[in-house]
Amino acid sequence: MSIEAVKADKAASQENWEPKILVFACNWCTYAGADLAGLSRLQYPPNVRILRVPCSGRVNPQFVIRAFQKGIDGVLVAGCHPGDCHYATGNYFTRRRYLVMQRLLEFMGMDPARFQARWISGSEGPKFQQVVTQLTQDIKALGPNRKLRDME
Amino acid sequence: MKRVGVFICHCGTNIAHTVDCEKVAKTAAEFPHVVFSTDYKYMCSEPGQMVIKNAIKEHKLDRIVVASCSPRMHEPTFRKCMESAGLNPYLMEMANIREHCSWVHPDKEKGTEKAIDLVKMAVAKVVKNTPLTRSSIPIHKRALVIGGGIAGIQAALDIADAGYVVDIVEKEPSIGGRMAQVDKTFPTLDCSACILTPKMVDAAQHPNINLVTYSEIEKVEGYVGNFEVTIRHKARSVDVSKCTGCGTCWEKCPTKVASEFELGLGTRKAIYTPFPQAVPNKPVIDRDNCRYFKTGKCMVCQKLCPTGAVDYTQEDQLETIRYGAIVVATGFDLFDHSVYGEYGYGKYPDVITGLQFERLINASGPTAGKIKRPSDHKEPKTIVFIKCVGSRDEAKGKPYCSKTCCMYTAKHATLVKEKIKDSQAIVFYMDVRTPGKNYEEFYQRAVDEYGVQYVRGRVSKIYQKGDKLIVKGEDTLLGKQVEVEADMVVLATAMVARSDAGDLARKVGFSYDQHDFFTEAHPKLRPVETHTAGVYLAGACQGPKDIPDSVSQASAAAAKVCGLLSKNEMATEPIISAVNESICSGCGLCISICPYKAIDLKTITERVHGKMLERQVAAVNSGLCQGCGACTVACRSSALNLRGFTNEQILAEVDALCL
Amino acid sequence: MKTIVKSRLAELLQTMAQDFRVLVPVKSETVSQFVPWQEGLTVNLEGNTVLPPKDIFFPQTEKMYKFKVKGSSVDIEEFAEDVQKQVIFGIRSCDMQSIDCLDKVFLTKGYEDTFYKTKRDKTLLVALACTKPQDTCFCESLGLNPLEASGADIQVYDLGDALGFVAKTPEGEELLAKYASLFTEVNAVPQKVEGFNLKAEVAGIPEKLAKMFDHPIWDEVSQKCLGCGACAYLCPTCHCFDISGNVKADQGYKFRCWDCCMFSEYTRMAGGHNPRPSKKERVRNRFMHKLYYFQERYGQLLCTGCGRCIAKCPVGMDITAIIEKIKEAEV
Amino acid sequence: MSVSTADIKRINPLIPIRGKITKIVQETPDVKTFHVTTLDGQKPFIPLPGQLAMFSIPQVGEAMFSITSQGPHHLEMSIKEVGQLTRFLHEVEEGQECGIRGPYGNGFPIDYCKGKDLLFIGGGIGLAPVRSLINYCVENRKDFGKLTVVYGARSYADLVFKEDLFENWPKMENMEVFVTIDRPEEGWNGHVGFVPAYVEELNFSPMVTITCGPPIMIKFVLQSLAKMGFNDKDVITTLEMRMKCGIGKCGRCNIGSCYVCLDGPVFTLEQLKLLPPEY
Amino acid sequence: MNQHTVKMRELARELLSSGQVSLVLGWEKGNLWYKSPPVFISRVEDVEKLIFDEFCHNNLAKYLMDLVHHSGKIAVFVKGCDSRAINRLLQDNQIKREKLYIIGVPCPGLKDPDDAVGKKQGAEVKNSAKCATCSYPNPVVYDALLWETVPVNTTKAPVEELIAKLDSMTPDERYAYWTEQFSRCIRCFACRNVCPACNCRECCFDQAEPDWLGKANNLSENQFMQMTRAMHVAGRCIECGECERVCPMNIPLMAINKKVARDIAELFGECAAGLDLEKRPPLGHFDLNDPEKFM
Repeated sequence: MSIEAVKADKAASQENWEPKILVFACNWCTYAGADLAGLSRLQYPPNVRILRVPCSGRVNPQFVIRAFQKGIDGVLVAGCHPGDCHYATGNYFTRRRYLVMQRLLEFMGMDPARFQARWISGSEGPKFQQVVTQLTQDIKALGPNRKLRDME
Repeated sequence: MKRVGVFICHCGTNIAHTVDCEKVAKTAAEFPHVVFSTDYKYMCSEPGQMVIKNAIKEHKLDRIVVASCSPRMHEPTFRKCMESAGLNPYLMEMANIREHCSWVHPDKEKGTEKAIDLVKMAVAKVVKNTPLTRSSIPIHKRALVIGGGIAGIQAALDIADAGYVVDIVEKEPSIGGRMAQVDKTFPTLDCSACILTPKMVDAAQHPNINLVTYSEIEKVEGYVGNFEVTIRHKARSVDVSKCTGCGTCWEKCPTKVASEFELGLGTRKAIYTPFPQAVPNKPVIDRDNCRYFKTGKCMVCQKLCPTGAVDYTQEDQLETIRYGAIVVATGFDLFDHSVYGEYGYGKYPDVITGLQFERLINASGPTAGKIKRPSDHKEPKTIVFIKCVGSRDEAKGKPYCSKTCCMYTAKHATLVKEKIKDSQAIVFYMDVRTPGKNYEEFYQRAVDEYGVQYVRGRVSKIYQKGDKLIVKGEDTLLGKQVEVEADMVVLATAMVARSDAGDLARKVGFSYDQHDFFTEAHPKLRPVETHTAGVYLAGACQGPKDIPDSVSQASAAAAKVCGLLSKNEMATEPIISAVNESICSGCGLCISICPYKAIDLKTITERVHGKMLERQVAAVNSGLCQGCGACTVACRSSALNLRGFTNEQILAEVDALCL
Repeated sequence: MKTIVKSRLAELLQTMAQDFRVLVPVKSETVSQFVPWQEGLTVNLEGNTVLPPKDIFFPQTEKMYKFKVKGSSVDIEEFAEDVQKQVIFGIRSCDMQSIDCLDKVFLTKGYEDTFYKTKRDKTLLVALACTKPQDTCFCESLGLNPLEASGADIQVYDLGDALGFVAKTPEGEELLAKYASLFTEVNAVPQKVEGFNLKAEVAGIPEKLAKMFDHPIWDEVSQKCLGCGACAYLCPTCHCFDISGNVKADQGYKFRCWDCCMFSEYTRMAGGHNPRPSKKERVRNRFMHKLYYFQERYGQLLCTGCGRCIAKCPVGMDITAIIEKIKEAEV
Repeated sequence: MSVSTADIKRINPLIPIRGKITKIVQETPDVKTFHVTTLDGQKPFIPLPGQLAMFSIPQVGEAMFSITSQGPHHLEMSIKEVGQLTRFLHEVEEGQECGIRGPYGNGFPIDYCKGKDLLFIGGGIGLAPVRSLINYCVENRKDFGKLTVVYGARSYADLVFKEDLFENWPKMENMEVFVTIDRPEEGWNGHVGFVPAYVEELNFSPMVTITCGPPIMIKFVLQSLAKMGFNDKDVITTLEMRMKCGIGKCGRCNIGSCYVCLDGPVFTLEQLKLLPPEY
Repeated sequence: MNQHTVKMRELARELLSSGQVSLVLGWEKGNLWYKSPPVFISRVEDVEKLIFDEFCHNNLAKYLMDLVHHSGKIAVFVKGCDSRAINRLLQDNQIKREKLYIIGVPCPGLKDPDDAVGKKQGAEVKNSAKCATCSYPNPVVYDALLWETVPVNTTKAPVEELIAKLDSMTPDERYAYWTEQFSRCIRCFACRNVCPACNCRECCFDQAEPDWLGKANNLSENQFMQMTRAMHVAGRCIECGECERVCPMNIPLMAINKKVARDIAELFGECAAGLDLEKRPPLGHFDLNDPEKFM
């Protein structure tokens, strides 16, 4: 185990370790949903960082692996519900792509909770709150991610 | 090194209450490429924007990050601010530290920490931003309407009235469509032909409208503002320029065949117009049935034609015309009820569809408006109407509601009661849905004033017994079996998409749903547009609709077309995909993934080891691309990249967050 | 001759491991390579390793120095490298020859490569004589003696049940003396080497290649190459490297890593110009380098006849067949 | 532990010493000249004309550049924006710290040139390496015969070292400068045309020639010189290859058995003709 | 000489001498009896080099990409798996059907060359693992079929067992397993370069910008590389098993590819790559009724 890994382990044992979670949010639904959560003052853990993309179909699986490589503890890809995609069909490709990706990550030994995908519409502020809260709890329970991580 | 300026907004206390803005600004000043960082009470205000503009000047900033509210709110504001400071508006990124941070995280320390991360991501991204500019494409001011039913006619008239040339392409010999087959219209019971025919004539006589009947769409190329449409003019065998529509030919033609217009209830000749009020009133020869075309003998029509208009040698002709916009209004078909064993698999002649019933009660129909049973031409006394035949039936039919059946069945039942005094009209229904102006009242009148009998329940079986049809079903309200001895049964069959709807959608290049109805760009906010820019929808081709809905959608589509054609050119989005041709292998996966058909293959020539060689690469049409970025993920070698959201930008954000 | 029965080899290695980092050839289910000795390992005395020992001195990825950025300032700091004295046990003649090649590259011609030298200087080489060449071996054709490696500190012979050790350098002498108690002095004659399956006649090849730069043979030879790096990365003599960096926010490090002349970006310049644009030029350069350029520059071939590339090339490229083709080519 | 300049140099040739960009001169729209010193304002090393330096911004990359000139306390490199590192360099400001190591390569054969008339032919950014020798000759004027410079670029804007071309060099004794641009443009009343044609037009008699420029220019210049009877061993050029180590180990800059970083970058035409044409 | 070889040579001779094709891609015998490397034949007299035996592993379709600008038609011998590669390359618009003369060679299953090392003849050598699960030993596209088709005979191959074993592990155990595998990778890219689904002009791994893949050989980068490759070939992999065969470090790459293929079939229905030219790759289209797990 490298020094970083030991450090990470040590950090996990400390109460104050906080996971870092990356959310890829499509501009039209999930980003708007998160905005709505804000407007409604719906509190959720401050661990999530939203990265805005035009469509969930823009999220390249390589971005997700890269995030794990660079030390993220959990990733959420979120977009419009099927049928609601601003670009008509983007999320259908997202769905196919990440159904496969999810299984691949699991097959590689990732804990399934570390990578999730969800449909969150612009009106689902509470759902955004609930999803990221749950995700944060799941990942806190798992501790810091070391898998796929660049320890160099 | 770039020269990035970072501006942290307090939003009054909205942000500053739970985020230490000063600390965020101070921390951001240390980020790579950041040369200036400050915080201010209201960045979006006039003085706030002045802070930005002055800093740009003073510190020679070449790009900025504004950390404030959601970009969905003020992105345009700060882009304009950039522009007025002389910078490209796309060299600005926003960090959302209000909706995504201060408003949701009460812990100031953690909120501040998160705000710093969000700013860090935005800085990392903006460093990779490049100036983006809009370009424009010309708009050809001519519209095409596919389908000459009421929706197509209405759309064409509206567009034409606005001063644009519009062509209606109709595959039948006459315009008019389904509405021409209908007898009376609900809820007013005015005669369909009386309100439709004037519109057909208006269209025919309008100086801006060209009727292109008996023609079909062969091929559509190009894109918004510049569609190249190839139309197949089917051989009519009649020279339209000579024909006066006198009717001698179809009177004398010796061949009778079942009339499509009359839905098999009547006949027509081999040379025919589909119905008397046809527009144009010029016949076509049905070559499959014409004696001359089958045997080489006859030629009665040609001999008798006073103007010598009959021309057996005509061939299909292709014509390519350029259009700026396309309205698709191809209407619907009826569900084939022969899949239902309980209704007799379509074998009983006196079990007919609602549309056939329209022809039976129509004064110019096969029975001259007298209600007669198809089997023995007797007047039926007891008529059973069955609703939801094929609609709302996941198992054998369609899951959706056909929307019009409740009303036209009420209309039919009313008309039966009106025309046959001692008759009985019994309606089997699942629900009665009448959400339209004066619809519910109409239905109530049918029940209360005309005494139409409504039985809630499904029909389980119809069978022939002597000259009667025994209709067995259940009255679910009374909870008992019902059996009716009927003379005729009218099925309210579902409205379904045209059998060739999918072909047309693929030809023009827009999407359709699992039932082959055409898909609107957004179910609520863009109901008449398709995903393909410049292509609009009107009428029942988009989903079951009655006449008023079709007409209003047609006018809406026309308004969209006029809006487009009113411009000489159209600005294109700067956030679109771009191809790196040196990397692109031309595999074409992006083409199938693009929802807007914005990508094509093109051939390029390049010098390889001293030889000029050709190869294919993807090309993005800037007029069509909407910037979703789906193609960039389909492209394994990253030859496609989305401007404004490039791989480099997103990776920079990911990296910045993680480190 | 100092001998030790094979069953006591582990004991010897274990003892040595107290004073040195001892590297031994080990075969697992998937691969065979030199790994640091630890108790319980089985030394593979049959055949050579799939991976050559070059990474002991020239790791595939090697950190060079770290840096820290603050605004426009950049601090540069070396990694402190703590190199232990090490013994490589069981190197075959071919790989001994490759170390000679690497020494020439990294330690001569004007500059000494510090990273290589620090590790190389602290290494004792214990060579193991080959008696059973593998199907793909052809070192003999290149003038090597599979039984006697040049440059070894100690030469080990397989005597059947035992191994015989003969010191070839004072350092080797010292090493053997150090563990003398473990050895038994026996009069033994080393086994003879069996016949080679592959042969290559290299006499005159460099001279001939000097005239064959534009020869059509390269079109033919390169045709089936896939341009992967298997040959180069398994070759004990290939030594090309790249220098790259790993940056995390405001700090990072520079490292060097193996590179391969078969890769298109290897020679591609920032502006896009590539002196070796297609696989023909790249394949030509590879074989020219092995069989001519290196000879011209350093006086020996850059091939040791280990046969690893022949064994592992995905498309069966065979350097002995290519040598044969060169020999037969009309110039 | 941070290592002082001298230590690193002694210890490890692959590790750069820390340097600083003290001055940046915009030569053309895409060429800038960078003045580099050590952190304490000294010359990082003393190169011979024609030698190279590995110049790096560690977090971005490292690349080999010719040293176009040097002052008492600094080195100068003229760099065109072509890739990732150079793009970054074109954005930095004076004061930026960097890494530098060298000098590498053989440099121009000064002794051979001494006492002779010299012809310098450059095109575009290719004047940068040649300039190191021109400046040397100018500084040691008495050691050399007549100096002639023929230089061209695509346009006036693309001409590098305008001050030298139009001010400093023409004023020198027994030195002539001929400048040309590819296409006519407003305000330019000098020569118009490509360098090789201009060289032929000027009809020099054979002398020692130092040339550098884009490959296509070199190709035709060599033809022109051959026509005019120049001797292969008197035609000197300097080559550019992708390089990583600079010390003849990493492999990629080979032309035949030569390593450009070590055995080059300066070659006579006579030497080049013995090498495979793979550059 | 076996009958298959005789037939190959006959047809190749005819095609070349009649001028129907100007190049024939086949296999030949080299110095090692257990290797049958590719051979490119353009002269009639060279057809004698052609052979067919149980070591003709190389998928010759990959070379067609090098030869897109070859003047004249090319004859290429294809086994079942190779023929699927042809279809895939056609689908990816990388080759032109009209420039090919495809000669189908129904494949009886090949032997494992690694197992042959040190042995003397084929009978002693075990069958190649990659052929054990082959469902398409008979070419699916060809202009001529050189001999009779062979029965499909799939057995439970080691790769299936490996996938089952991995599926039954905990995530940590699985991760440990793959860590061990990927740590061996030497980044020679043989897996990619031999793969007919890897047909990009410039691989994203070779790009400097964006720097998808660093040059350092470490576990994390190797994981990135192999997972990315798995996603890139997902639904496009023809399961020829060449990646695993050529891997000098014996990384069980087909376990990943087979697993992904199986997942795709489970999720979106059977869509084996390279069988039907009209059928788009599963990640290149969608169905409204795809499984919905992201609600």
